[in-house]
Amino acid sequence: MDGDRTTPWQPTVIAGPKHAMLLTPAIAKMMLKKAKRPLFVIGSLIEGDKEIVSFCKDIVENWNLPVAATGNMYKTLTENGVKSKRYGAIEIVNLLKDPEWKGVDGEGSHDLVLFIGVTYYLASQGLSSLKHFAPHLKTLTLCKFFHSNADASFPNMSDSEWIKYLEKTSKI
Amino acid sequence: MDGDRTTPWQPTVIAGPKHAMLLTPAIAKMMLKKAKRPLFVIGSLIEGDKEIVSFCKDIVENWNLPVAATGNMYKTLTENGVKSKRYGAIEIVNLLKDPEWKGVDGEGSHDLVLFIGVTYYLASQGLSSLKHFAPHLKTLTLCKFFHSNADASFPNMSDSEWIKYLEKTSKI
Amino acid sequence: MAFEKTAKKLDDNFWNTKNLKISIGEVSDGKSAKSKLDEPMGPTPKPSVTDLRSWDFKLLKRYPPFYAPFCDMCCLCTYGKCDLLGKKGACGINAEAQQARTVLLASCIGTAAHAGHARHLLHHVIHMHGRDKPIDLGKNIDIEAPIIRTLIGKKPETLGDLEESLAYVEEQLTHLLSACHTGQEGSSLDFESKTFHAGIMDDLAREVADIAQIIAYRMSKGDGDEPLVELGLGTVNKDKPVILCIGHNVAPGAEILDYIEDNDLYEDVEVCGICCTAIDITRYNSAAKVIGPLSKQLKFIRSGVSDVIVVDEQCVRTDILEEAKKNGAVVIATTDKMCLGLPDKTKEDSDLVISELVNGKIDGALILEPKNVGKVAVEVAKKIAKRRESIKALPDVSEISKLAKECTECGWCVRVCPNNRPVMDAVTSAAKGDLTKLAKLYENDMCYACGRCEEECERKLPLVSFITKAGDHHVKNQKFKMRAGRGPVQDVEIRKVGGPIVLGDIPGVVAFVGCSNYPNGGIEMAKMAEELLKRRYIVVATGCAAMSIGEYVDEDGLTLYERYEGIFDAGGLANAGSCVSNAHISGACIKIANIFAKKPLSGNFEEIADYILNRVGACGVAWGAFSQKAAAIAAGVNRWGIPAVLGPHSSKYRRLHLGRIDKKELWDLNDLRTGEVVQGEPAPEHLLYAAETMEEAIVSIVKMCIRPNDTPKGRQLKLSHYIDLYKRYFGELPPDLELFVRNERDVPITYKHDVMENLKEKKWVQREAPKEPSLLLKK
Amino acid sequence: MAFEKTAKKLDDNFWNTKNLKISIGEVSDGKSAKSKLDEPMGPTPKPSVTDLRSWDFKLLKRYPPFYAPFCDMCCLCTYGKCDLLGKKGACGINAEAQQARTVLLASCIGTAAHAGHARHLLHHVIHMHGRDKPIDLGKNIDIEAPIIRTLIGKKPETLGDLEESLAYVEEQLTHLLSACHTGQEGSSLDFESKTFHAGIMDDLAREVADIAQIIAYRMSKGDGDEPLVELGLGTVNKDKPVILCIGHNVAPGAEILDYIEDNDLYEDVEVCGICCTAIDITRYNSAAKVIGPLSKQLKFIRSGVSDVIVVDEQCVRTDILEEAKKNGAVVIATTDKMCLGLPDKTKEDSDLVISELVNGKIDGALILEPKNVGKVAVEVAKKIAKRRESIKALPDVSEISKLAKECTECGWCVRVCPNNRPVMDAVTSAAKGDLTKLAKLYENDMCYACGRCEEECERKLPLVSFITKAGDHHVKNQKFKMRAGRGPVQDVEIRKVGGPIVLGDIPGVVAFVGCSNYPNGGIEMAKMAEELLKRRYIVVATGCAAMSIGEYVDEDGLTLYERYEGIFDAGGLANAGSCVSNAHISGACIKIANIFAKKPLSGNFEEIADYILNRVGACGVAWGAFSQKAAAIAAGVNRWGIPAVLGPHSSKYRRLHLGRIDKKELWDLNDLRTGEVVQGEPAPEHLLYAAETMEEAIVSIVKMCIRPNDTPKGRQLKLSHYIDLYKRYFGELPPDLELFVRNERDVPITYKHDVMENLKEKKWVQREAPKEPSLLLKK
Repeated sequence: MDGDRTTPWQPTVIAGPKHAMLLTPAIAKMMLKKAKRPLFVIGSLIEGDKEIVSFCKDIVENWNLPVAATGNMYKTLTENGVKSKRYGAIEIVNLLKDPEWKGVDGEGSHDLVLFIGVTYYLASQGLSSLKHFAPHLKTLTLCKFFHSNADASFPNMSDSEWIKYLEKTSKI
Repeated sequence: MDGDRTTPWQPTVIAGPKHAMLLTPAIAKMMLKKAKRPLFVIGSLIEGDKEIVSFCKDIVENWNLPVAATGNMYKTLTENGVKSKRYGAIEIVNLLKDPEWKGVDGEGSHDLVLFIGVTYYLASQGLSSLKHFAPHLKTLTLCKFFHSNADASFPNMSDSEWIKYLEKTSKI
Repeated sequence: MAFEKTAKKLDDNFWNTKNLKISIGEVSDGKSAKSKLDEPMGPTPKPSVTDLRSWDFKLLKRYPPFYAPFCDMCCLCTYGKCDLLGKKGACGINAEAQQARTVLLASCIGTAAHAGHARHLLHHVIHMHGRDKPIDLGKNIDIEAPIIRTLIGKKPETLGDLEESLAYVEEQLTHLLSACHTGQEGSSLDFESKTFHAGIMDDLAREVADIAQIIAYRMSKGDGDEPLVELGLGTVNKDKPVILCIGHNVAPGAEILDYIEDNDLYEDVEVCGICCTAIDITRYNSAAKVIGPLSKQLKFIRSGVSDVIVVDEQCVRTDILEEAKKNGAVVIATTDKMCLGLPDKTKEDSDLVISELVNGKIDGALILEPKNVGKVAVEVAKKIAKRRESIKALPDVSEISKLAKECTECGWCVRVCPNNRPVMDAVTSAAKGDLTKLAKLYENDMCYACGRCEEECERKLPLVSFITKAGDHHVKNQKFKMRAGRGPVQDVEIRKVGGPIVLGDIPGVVAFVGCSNYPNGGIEMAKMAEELLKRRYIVVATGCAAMSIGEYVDEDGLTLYERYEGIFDAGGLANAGSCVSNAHISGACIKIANIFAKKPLSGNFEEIADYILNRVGACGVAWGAFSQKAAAIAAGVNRWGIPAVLGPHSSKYRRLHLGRIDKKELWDLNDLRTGEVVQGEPAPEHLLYAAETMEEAIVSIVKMCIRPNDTPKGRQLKLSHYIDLYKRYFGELPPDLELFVRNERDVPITYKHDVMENLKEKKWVQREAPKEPSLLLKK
Repeated sequence: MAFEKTAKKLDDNFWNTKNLKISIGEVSDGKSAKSKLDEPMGPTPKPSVTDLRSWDFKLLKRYPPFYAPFCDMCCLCTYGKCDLLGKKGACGINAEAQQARTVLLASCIGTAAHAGHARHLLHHVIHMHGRDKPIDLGKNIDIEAPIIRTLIGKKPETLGDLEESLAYVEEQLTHLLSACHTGQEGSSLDFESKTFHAGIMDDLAREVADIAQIIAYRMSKGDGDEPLVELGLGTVNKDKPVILCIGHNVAPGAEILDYIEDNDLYEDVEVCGICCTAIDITRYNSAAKVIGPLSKQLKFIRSGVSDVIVVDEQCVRTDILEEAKKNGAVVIATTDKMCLGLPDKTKEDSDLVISELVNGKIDGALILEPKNVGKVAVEVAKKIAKRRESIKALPDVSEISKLAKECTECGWCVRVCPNNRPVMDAVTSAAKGDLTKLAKLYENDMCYACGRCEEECERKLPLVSFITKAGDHHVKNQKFKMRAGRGPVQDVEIRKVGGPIVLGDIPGVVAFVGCSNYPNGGIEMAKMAEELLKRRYIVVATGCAAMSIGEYVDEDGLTLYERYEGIFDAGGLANAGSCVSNAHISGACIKIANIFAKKPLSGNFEEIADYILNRVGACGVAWGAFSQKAAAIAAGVNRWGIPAVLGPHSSKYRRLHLGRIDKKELWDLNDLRTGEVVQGEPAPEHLLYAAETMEEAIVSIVKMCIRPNDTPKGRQLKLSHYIDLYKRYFGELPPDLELFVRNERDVPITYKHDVMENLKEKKWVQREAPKEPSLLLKK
């Protein structure tokens, strides 16, 4: 199978002709700079990985991002000193779909959403929902799995490469 | 849309994780050299294009290929001095599926099938059939349209590039 | 003059009593003897899903399924998606079974569409006329319902009797759909057997629907001399209020025509139709006009001629409301199948609804009672028609040229076009002021106006409107004549042609059916029909195919309907009617077995189908089949032993049934006269085949009319057409004559020398024709 | 000892008469008064597809569909495929409508599965007992069929009376499936309304099926003290001939048990089951054993314990024949739903069939008559069981280590695993001789053995066999107890709990239903159930969920079934039965409206559903829903006003129904007592929600049991569970308390201080609770 870095990690997630752009830390940073109302959605999958949580914390702090915590992630983030608001993964996607929604902080609709740590297939479905029904925002995924339903996604990669990517992304 | 050279020309032909390898004249020639029982399937779409028919003739002659003519192509090929056998596009695919079939010349099952000029969507369906149910053979397409259901396909390209590709392919 | 044309064919007396329950002379005493047939009951009345499996397996052995997956994956349960390319899914299913499952699912949807339609219609007409309204198809038809007789084993005598067939269909359909559930059938062959079953359920539903509407709406009973009705966009007088009916259910359209009749409004309102509803309203009242097949929908609506669009069910554009709004037209939805989110106004006062629609308080209304539709549609059309004057529906030519300059030449309009029409090329020409290429797309529905190009256009250019405008000047010429749908084939006709068909003296019965997903425009249908008519085949047409055929004129401006009679006989062009009238095509074949060969029908499916397969040279052609209904129809005719040739798009149905001429053993036959196994020929070669081109198709069609039972004279005739057409398109003799020439007497005299030479080269050995060829064993 | 356990609960008299038609005391006089109910007929008996549309639109306004396309394309007709991403298809459909259409299609398939099952079963039991066999559910049940009563408006008195409901379901299903045809419905909301309709048709079918089998097979009538039956792979004695029944239809399994009974073979043959058939055969005869949910299929078959595998219908692995062959097991297919290409031996002499199977002349047989299955299955099992001794079903531990070394570490086994389990990691450990990671996958069905990893493995390693072998040592411990399915909730129970539920004194009724597509193994089901049981919710379970719950034991080795009573009361764990028994869950809610609140049922759907939505604190949980049936079941409970929480895989159903707590206006209610519009709360917040984790789910479940009708005491109780669990998992007070606390009396005493502080911060304003909260208008 060619294009392994950009084959959806669960390969049958392929949904049609449109698929995510390959995201690099540099592009991610560019998009974060451009965004007026970014949001970071952090899911349960990274709950047990202190190193990744710490990078997420850096990204949140350095980019000054509001955070939506899904699954069981809220408590872990709080314990790690990351302020967040708790949502179900489906719930936050549903809210993001609505351009009239006031955002996690009540300050208006988000225009860029970064995802990390949401169960792959569930995230794929959520990203599909946003791809179809939220033309007003862009979605990026910072998982180590390529998410073809996002607008842009990190590629499939090894843990060590992922850590480098996250580290780079965290720096302004 | 990225990868325009290798997005299926009719983009919704995308069928799953597996898609054709990008075929160059060099690779085509390599595969022709390796093949023991190649077959060239020529369809109606190129009927009116003398230049392309002439390249096909070169390919047939230089590589000494048996030819299956589909649609209305038989008469045109005969008129152009290309010996062929007439089949329906679906009919030839059905026969190719069967590893016991004796081939267009009765000399045994084919192991490599080149396609050109079969109506895009019909060819896509035929190639899908072979992809799934004819593991004993490889399929190449020499159309100017990328066929993701083939094992290997020329990319989407301009007429001028296509002619160069065909010309190169025709030379042993 | 318009008035003359609108004069109804139907007698006045009927109209005065049409709302009364007619039950005179009918006494219903529950399980009376009336529905019994004077013949022994065969082995399979009301066959279960598995009762005809052994017949299916005989067909499937000869014509195994050919699968062409449209997608490698299965997405039906939440374990997936699973990639089935060389792999089994999480439930254990493999690619073949999954394809077969998908075909069964499509056929179930198709059958449901016909069965739902039939149920809805039957419910409505029983409400109108009572359960005891007799089924009387006139003195020329005794076998009123050959499919019901064969499958149910009864003769339906009243409208109420038809309910039993539908209840049976609904039950069987439930079992069949159930088999599509995850973790049910695992064998592709058993899926195919179930699809065949869905097919004959579809047959039953269609027969019920057409009989019900023939009886209730006094449609023609197969006379063959039905009036010529007006067909084409040019037949509509745009200066009048225009009501457009789209879909397949005659009830709302009939009520509109009744309202017009009752209020003497023939001169004041135009009623026209697209798709089968068009055919059926003209069977009811020849004052209605046929716009054409479903490929006309978007073009006609965009042209802004309709004031009120009444949609009933099936094959209607689902964005009809959005499209109607663009030109200020009002939409009335009339069935549960298509409610479009509209407010339900069924029980509201008609005058109030009319006022809400006229005032634009609502964009449209859901009105589930056909009676109420009539008044609302007509009155709203009358009130809003004037507004059209101020609406510019299509861009001007100058605007098109200007807009066309925005084209970025990305080429995606061509790539997403189902037929890869040269849309971009036409647009770039238009940018230079030349609209002829756009107009070219308009002609013969070369572009069938699906709108995919528009959707993809990065400049959002209204390409369908471009094409519509460019073709506008054609509209005035689009005035054709189509013979109104005749309904069934009469028993008297069968008595006349049954023998010649079975013996081969009539070279074949070819039915052009199905939708308008044509690879090269509708004209190919007409050309194929013309070729066969010239050769004195019996040609039958239904639905969109019947309309497309009517859009083609010769140098004298005459359509095939004007040049050929509407009879079911050699050289006749019989428009049977709408899609549900397809039941009469299988029905005619069944009647041949019954009337000519005296085969009993009741519960006797297998013997009848075997008879048809081996002796009745019939072939279906669905050149533009696109829908799930078409899949179900094909499955039905196939199970009855009738082969079909499809257009190339039909490869996207994922499954065909192909024979192999190189496998001689597949064609062995039982001779029921002698009990011996004899060598047969590939006749028919395939059960379901998709051709790439019209030329390939026509050659296939005539070949697929060959049957083992042909007499030497019949075989000669059939082979001469085959040879003739093969030579025309491929320049030489067919390569497989040795299979079809049993002995010298089969060789067409005109080709005698060449053929005999050819056979000698192939070391042909003569053989005897079987007396009673069959796939069954001698009893 | 084994003998004691196999003693049947059922009385002997029945067995002596079971083949006689019982019609004593029943006089059928056609349209007798017997089926009339002593209450006025409501507005919607036998509702059509559109009759409940206004109720649906009320639900959909509050809980609009949330779509997550699983594919961007539509592949249903030959115009396509069409890419619907921001574009319309060739038929005009948009992405939302297409998603909704796909959900309708899935729900139709699901409903067909239950309706086909019900029809098949009813046909069979009427054949056994006669149409006049009375429906008598014992003295504790007067409301024998709450769903039929509400929807059909009649009381079914005999088995024959159930046919009317099924005929109605089949007709409606045909209409609904028809709407999935190309060019029908265009509005996503109307598609959703149709899906709801499919849901209640599914309800009806399930109710018919379960009543029919309870009556015909004398299953328990909801006593609540049903026997504990054996559950788990460890309960099967491998030394005996083993017959495994898989599927959902009790008929063949029952005949097997009868044959065993009649021939006194209890000691000689093991009969066990997987999936709902397992539950239903143990409802019939507690001698049968339950292997477990469908996730056991491949593991159990691979372990090579079964001699004969009898498959009926639904959720059976479609490659069962291939898998059975590997270990020399024989397959008997028993219904038209799943024929597997096997030769039809229904009408052949049993002894001949037995000999063909034993001699390996055929790999399996299709036997459509349940009676014949009994003898063939048992006799074949007896004859071939010995062969198992020589068959090595699973690889040795040493072989596994050796084979595992071939692993290329490509990682695709993980990527294609629906749950991305660490398969590769386990294999690489195994290569080093450590099988514990493989064993870990075995435990609690963490790997549910779909086999996708094997299919993808480039070395074709038999990974499921690896896991099965590694888990083998667990098998002996897999001996659990499950309470046999009880069937309906009794009227006497409703009289007791109706008030407390409606007032909120019982904090909720939570039903664990559905399949085994669990994100983290079956244990999560049990843990959620345990948590709720401790908190004295009423917990109900059915199907695979009921089995998964039974596989979990506490430190004393006791299952929840042993620790909690089987009653429908606070702290009770009622195993209702198989999937079709889900009807009794909606049924219990309906009965509350009828028995406790005196709402008439007949034709009164809307009022009943509105009552349930606003006053009955019930919530469904389908943590592993994977099938189309599950989609239909969810649509049904949702239309009745019961919300459901699903597992994360359910996002792949493509559609949920979500409320928005930030949109206050959505939660307004009508107070039927005063006729005023009053402020409400998001109760229930969602109608259909997919949670990511068990923790999120359990918090959602308790929250979704809150209802506007709660008394202050009830609200306190419900909020205290919500606050308690929220704090446990998220570390603080829930962020939306201000919505649920109407006034100070609602605040749980234990949290009073914190909550009041919290509310003050949010500038909470108190409000009054409505007296009779409703979405309907005061009449």
